Amino acid sequence: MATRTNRINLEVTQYRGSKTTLCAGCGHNAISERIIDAFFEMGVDPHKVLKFSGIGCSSKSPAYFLSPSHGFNSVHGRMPSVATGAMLANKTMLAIGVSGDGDTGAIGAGQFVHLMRRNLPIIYIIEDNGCYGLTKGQFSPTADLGSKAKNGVVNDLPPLDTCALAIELGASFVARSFSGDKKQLLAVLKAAIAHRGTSMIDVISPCVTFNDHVGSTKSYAYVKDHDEPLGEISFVPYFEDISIDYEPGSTTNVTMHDGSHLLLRKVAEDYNPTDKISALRLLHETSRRGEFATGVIYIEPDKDDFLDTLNVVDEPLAFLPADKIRPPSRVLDELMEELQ
Amino acid sequence: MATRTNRINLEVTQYRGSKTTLCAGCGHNAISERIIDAFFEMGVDPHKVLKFSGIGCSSKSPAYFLSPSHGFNSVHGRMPSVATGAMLANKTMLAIGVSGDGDTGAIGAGQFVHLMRRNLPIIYIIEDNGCYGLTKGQFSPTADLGSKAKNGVVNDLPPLDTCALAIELGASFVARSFSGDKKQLLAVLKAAIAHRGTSMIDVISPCVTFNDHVGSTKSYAYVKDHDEPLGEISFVPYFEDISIDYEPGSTTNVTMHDGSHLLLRKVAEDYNPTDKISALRLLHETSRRGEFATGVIYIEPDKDDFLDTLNVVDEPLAFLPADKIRPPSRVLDELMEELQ
Amino acid sequence: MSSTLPSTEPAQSSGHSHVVNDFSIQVATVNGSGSQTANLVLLRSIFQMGVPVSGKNLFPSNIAGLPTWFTIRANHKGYIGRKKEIDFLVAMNAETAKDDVLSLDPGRPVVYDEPLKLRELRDDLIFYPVPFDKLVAEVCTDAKLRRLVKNMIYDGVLAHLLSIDIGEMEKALSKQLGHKPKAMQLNMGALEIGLKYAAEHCEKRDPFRIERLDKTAGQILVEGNAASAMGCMFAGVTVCAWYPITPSSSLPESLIGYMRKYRMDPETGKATFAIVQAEDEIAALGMVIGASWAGARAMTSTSGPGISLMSEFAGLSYYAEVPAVVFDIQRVGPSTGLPTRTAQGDLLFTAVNSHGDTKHPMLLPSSVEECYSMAMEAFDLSERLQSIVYVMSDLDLGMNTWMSAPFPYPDKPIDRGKVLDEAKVRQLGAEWGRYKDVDGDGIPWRSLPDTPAPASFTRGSGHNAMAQYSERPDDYAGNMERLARKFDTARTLVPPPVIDRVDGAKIGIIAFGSSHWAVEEARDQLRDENGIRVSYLRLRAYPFTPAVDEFIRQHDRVYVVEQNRDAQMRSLLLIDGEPEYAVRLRSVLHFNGLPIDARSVTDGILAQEK
Amino acid sequence: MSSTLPSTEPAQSSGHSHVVNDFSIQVATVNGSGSQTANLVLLRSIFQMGVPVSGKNLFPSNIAGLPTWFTIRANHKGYIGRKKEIDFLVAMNAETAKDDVLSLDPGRPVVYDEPLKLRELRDDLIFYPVPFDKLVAEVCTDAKLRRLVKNMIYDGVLAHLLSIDIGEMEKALSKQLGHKPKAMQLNMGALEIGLKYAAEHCEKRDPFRIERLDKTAGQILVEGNAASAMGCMFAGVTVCAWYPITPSSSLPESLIGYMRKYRMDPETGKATFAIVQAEDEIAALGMVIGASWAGARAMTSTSGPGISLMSEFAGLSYYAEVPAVVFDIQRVGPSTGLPTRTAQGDLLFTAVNSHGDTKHPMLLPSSVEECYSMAMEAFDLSERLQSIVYVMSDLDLGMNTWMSAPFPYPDKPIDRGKVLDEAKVRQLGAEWGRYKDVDGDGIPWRSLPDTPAPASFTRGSGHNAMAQYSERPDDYAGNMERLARKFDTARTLVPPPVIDRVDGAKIGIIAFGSSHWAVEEARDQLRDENGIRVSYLRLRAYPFTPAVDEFIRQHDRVYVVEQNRDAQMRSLLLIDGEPEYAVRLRSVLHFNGLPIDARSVTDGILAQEK
Ligand SMILES: Cc1ncc(C[n+]2csc(CCOP(=O)(O)OP(=O)(O)O)c2C)c(N)n1
Ligand SMILES: Cc1ncc(C[n+]2csc(CCOP(=O)(O)OP(=O)(O)O)c2C)c(N)n1
Ligand code: SF4
Ligand code: SF4
Ligand SMILES: [Mg+2]
Ligand SMILES: [Mg+2]
Repeated sequence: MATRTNRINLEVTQYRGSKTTLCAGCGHNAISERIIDAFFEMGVDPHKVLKFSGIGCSSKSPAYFLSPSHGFNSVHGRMPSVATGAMLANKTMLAIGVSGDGDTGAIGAGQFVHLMRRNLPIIYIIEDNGCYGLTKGQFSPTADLGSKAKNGVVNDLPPLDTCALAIELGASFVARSFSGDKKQLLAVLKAAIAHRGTSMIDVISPCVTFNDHVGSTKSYAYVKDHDEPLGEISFVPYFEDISIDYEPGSTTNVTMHDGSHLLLRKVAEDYNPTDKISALRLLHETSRRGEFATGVIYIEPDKDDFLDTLNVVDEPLAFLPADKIRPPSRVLDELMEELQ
Repeated sequence: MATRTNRINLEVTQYRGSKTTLCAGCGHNAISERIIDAFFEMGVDPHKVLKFSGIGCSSKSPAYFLSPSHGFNSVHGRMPSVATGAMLANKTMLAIGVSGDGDTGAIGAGQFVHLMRRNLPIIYIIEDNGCYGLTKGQFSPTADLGSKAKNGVVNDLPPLDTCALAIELGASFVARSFSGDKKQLLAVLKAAIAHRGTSMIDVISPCVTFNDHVGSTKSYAYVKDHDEPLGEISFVPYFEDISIDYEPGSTTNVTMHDGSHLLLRKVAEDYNPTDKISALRLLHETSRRGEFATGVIYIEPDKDDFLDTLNVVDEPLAFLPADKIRPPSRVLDELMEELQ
Repeated sequence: MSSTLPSTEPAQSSGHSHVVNDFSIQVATVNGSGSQTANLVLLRSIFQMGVPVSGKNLFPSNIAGLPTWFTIRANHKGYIGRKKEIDFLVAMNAETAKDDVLSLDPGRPVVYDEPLKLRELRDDLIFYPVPFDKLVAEVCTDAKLRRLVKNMIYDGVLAHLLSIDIGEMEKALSKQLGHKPKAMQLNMGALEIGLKYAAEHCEKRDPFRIERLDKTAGQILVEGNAASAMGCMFAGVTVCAWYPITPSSSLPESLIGYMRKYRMDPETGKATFAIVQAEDEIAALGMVIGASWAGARAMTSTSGPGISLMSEFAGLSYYAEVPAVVFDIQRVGPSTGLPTRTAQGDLLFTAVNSHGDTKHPMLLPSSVEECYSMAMEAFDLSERLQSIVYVMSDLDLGMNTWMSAPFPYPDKPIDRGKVLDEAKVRQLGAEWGRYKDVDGDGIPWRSLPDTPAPASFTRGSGHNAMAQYSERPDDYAGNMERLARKFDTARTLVPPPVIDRVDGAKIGIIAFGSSHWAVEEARDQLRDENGIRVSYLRLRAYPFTPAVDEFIRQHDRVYVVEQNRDAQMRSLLLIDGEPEYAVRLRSVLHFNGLPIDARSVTDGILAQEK
Repeated sequence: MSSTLPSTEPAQSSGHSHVVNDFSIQVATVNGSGSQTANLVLLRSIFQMGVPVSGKNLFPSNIAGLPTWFTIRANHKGYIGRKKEIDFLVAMNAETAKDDVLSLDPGRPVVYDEPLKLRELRDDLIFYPVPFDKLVAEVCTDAKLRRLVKNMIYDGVLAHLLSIDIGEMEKALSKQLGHKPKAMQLNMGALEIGLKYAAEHCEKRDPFRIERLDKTAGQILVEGNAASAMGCMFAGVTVCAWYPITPSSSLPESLIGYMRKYRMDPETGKATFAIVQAEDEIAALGMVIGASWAGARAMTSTSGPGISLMSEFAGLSYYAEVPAVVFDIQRVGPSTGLPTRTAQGDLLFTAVNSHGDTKHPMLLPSSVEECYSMAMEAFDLSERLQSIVYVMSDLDLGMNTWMSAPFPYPDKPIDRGKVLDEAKVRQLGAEWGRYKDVDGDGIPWRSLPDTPAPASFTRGSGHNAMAQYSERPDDYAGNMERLARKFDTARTLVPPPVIDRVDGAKIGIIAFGSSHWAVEEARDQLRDENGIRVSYLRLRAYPFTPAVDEFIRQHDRVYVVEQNRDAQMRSLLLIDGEPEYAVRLRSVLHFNGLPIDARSVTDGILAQEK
């Protein structure tokens, strides 16, 4: 039997990366798997993808998917600026960045704020385990109030809700998911690939070595128990016709700018994923109950992204020919004229 | 006639600073005046006050009030960490920090996020003119979408709403005011002095030199027209008995942890300053209308502040005697034992 | 040592009955008072009369209301460095007038605002009181505008006293205000009333005057930051990320102006560049590194505090080998220091900027022309070396107005360095490794995303020649040795020093950057006043070329002239140079925030020659 | 040059029929497999037998699953630096077993996991195969625990082969697991079965053995970071702000442990300290500066990347003169580099860390005892000098286990430096200025908030002696000259070098930090193997004291031994030292991430002596 290929005739192997060096069972590995599936199933050309990360166990993972894509494992907390620069240089690429809750929430908070505000076209994934894995388990800013560390210490600061912040700051696609929920995470990732603008996805991803014990609110067991999916989510890419029949009443159908459809089934009536306040209320209320609302929490399908606002030529700036980037000598003459 | 003194028998002159070097008419100067009045009228001992700032025209202003207080004009965007360290060293002090919209919103966004999250006891004032005054008028991250610079360039990024962020992040007292509204600003500052925890006050403060022209949404005229005060606000300190009779229906009375009262008259019924979502909705709706909601927008009077969570001794760590900070030799002996 | 207030030695020129085309004028005003127009008109009119000039603006680190001094130097020999002594004072600022007057040498003329009553301060000066407010009221009815127009009156007064052609002043004025007829007419009125008043009331009693010469024909007047911006445009910059800071801001801001005018795609009307105001300097360099990594020609511009904040990313650029062009328009440090004063104080820190073993190339422009040409060299060098390259300008060069020959159009095509194209990929085949030294010069071949070249994974952590993660001792050491080789290759690629060897000279001077002008003048002083002839090597880049050791070998004593306290360039020479010549290196240091002047250099050398 | 993989020269000790108490053991495992317990028990049991030991853990920069090597050196002479050659191998890691075995010198013994079939690789080694999985199954029923217990078996095997007293092993084990009876009993079972198996199946065929000695009586075993943490506690630290980073984290984390135990106020049960995990290194140093400014004794700890990020604040500390203690547990750079490997690569960058003219004192601990004592000196020095002080430790010192004499209790009282109290305020009166040099040592008097002293305004911008904002050239230059004076005063306050001058020696060595142990051993090698006697100066601080120039003057050739590529300490010596001695300074450089070893130093010197 011939190995399965996608719509651009690539096999899934061409979406894989090198062998992971993360702990066996680490949530981050599960996320890498979903990324591989999503890019394969969406038929994204790996040569048109740029991978970015900061520093951390999570930030190592871009080496573990999409080998044919160029990747940049930058410095701690500064992935947003590096990704921004790269997209300025070549706006035709699809950017995916992987960060951690420490990399984004602690040292990276400033750059996170400004990337979200710019709505840079990028899939921004936070592999969120509530701790600093690579430095052996200290609390990160997303650690929940009262969560216990392995050494028994209790966290006494409130968590940063990266989803609420992203919504407030201007990201046009904001989701939360769980490394253990294959189906939902895959759908969310596919929708993010279809979206243009910042897709901020906070994926709760238990650290099996330092933060998976009883008392931790980011342990696999705890998250499984307190995961509150926003109804069922399914994604229909523009290249498949939307056959699935659904009862209009209970289903919200969001049409994305590329013509893909995001279907949200059985979401509470009073909740509207295109309304910021409604999304923020949901986040506040679920977190007050100690639950994690997961799914696509906010989406603004047609918002201009950062590159739209810059009015640059369509071809990549990186490859403009010399005659387009060095003005002729008469320009210099004109300038010298004026200064005489 | 004897010059007026406050409840600790100081004259207002003891709350003044050195001569301002800011432009005549700069909103920042008006704010310094209100700070002087508020500290004088509240009878705060200047020797128990610490002044902090980053870099900018706004950040120069701590030199222009409270000369008897120690001040630290630190580096650009990093005032929060310096203030945090100082309060760790001496928790008995009252901290006031002055920043700018660039100092806080651009380079300082990361430290802003973490100070708010920690709810450090400090009065954190952003003198917000939507531009970088000291570097001659470039847009800052609080510049409104579509606002025009003096050179005609139009801002194409959405503004950071520092109040919405502060609420989301955990600040327990969040207000917005206008350098031109003496009465409201004074009341807000007095309430902030009474509050324990982070009092984040975004004061719109027009830059008369670079951002006061037609087309700017931070010009004096524009702000005056679009200022939407949250009803009338009055503050009654604990040391004055609350004589003013008010109609309970239309007035919200917030009792602060020191027993002072914050009275908000004629606020919309559906608005509750102690509810985050209600405060966020207000901010989103007014800004959608291009208006500035001013007043005390959110308050959580009894939230623990950062220093409470650290369980440190009551006296200042800075002045602990040697015998409290250097353990006796038997402790060393015990440690050496264990290592043998 | 020149770390003192301007001294009060008698100026060379006083005494004579006439001092023509060789003196300095200082205009003391308040910043924000619009004196800039009047000062530039004065500067330009002298320039238009064919007399070499330079203008230096000494302004405070605030926006309005504090003292500002603008000094203009006219010199027939073409000396355009700062002159230490003030020959002619225009005192408009009540706050500083007293100090300004007291610091003058005897016999100096002072034009001042009559109400200041300066005449009472000294009797050994020549005073020209002028009732500015009275005069301005006559020509400007609108009270609000008077503050601005007032300054133009002293130009009129000086036109008379220094016999500057009023026609040239009008020409200079229209160059600035030509497009605003109303302002033009108002200011002309002020000029004329000043001229008229002086003619009637200020009988000439001082020796200073301007006479027509032919020494500025075809020359331009420009600030270094504008020149650098032009250089970046012609270098083909495609991405610029920056964060405002004095004295750097005017570089990216000039760039925005030029690019909007000359770099819009004619077909589509869209920009062939992206210029982004970042949230801070860390993000600015991060964007530059990301952009260069993806194939753009990217740059940023900053000053001291930004250089400090960029340290971590500078190390990433070094070790991951990603190009980046960084302009450091140096100001006085440490810390916030004196943001509006000039220095050469970031050299040693920048050369080794970041933890671990790092070394960065630096270019050292000394003229507005080099601000322009070295911008282009910086991009080529940075992509060729796959390394960050710093252009170490300073406030004096960047923000002051300098005379120069017109800039030449680049004669070399743009060099993108070793970037894999299809042919090269085929040629190298399996031989290629992102960090493999296939050419023996320590410089590997880059592969860019969105090209046919194989993908590679870039990281700041340990890697082998194939860009794979590695902690192996031999991989690490081998890579670090290659990087050292690459730095040696840089010596052969950076612009060589400019050497003026005087045969028989026992003394040499090594200098660089904006110190150049004072050094050239000091050499003449040493020759003419003391009969001492000195050779001169002007550094144009770090790392140094062998010619530098050669120069030191040729002289018994070599004075390294620099504008910092810690002899930073001398330190780099000690670290990199031949140890046996260490004893020959001496220092002349200038670090008070004022641009270095010839007299301080001369005195600094003589003091050590005794 | 030692920047290569461990060489394969014959070890000194092979050949003899018995090699007693002088060899190295390498245990190759996988990290996260719990081998740490087994390795420390092995180390400790030898230590308890009175034989000097050192242990070095070579681990990867990830959490689990990658190769780790633990090397133990036993040496009767007390050499505790790394030994280049591996004498005895325990091969537990399938991934590296082949390389591990191939890199051994002939005649070396190898204990290995039987299924690895290593015997087939070489016939010139002595192999001891052990069926670990079979054995562990016998003593541990719970399959999940086997992975962890398994390692203890090789301890049992080595007890037999090296004749280590099993009683000492039990003692060492209970020291670690005493409080966990179940684990204790499981591991004892593993120990015994290993011993039993070896006794029955591993006939001794190698020369290596441990015999009781009396050279460790009263000594302690500790890591440098724990020692520094103790030092900070006894220094009276009150505020610590930190951000996690390898290899620094264990310093603040040990501090938290000690402080929670010994620094809680007996009366109130509250903490006499605040330790805060900051959001990053910039904030960490910002908090430290804020805390010191308000009167706390404050510190942070970091490694290379953090040092880079702290540059701007370091400049503020220098120029605003605010104390701060910063530990740099150096790792391999540039950039992220090799986070779990050791280096001395941040020296030059740290010494001048920040733009403008800045200079910072650095302390250079070379032993765990100095990690402890210099922590205390750092706080006193920092408050005395009102300056940031760096303690330049490294991964080898900080994270590895070292033998040491017990630490002495501080004999000096805490020194808070020149802080105004009521008496001093009265005495100085109007004489006082925050930045006024009233004592002539360049060190002004601080006034702290919440004290009777007058308030002052602290800023990183230009200021005069009275701490008022100033842009005056003379104020600026005068202040900078005073700061230079203060730095000279620092020379008299920092710990002086330790000098062992050998009369008649033409050669000297200058070294510092963790290189000390290899240097001491190399001196013996040079004397015993080559008949060359060399003097030794061990630097303990920057800036240098006059004794350093003196030492160089006394020798024809001075080798500066350091663990970096760019000869950074030599560079500082060239910058600060007597130029005439520059020619005498040579370099021995080691930079492959492994701790420096004596053989590399000896070879490095001999290569240049030929
Ligand atoms: C500037 C800097 N500071 C500190 C570190 C050390 N460090 C490496 S990873 C990390 C935190 C990782 O946490 P997170 O981003 O949550 O990733 P995780 O390992 O949990 O997936 C830290 C502090 C560093 N590499 N660089
Ligand atoms: C690290 C650093 N970068 C840049 C600067 C230059 N700078 C000084 S003030 C300022 C912005 C000030 O804007 P804001 O905080 O809004 O204050 P304002 O002047 O508008 O009151 C900048 C960018 C600096 N001092 N330090
Ligand atoms: S330490 Fe935690 S986060 Fe890191 S790889 Fe292991 S499980 Fe994953
Ligand atoms: S420039 Fe603007 S912000 Fe600065 S002092 Fe002047 S008016 Fe105020
Ligand atoms: Mg994490
Ligand atoms: Mg502002």
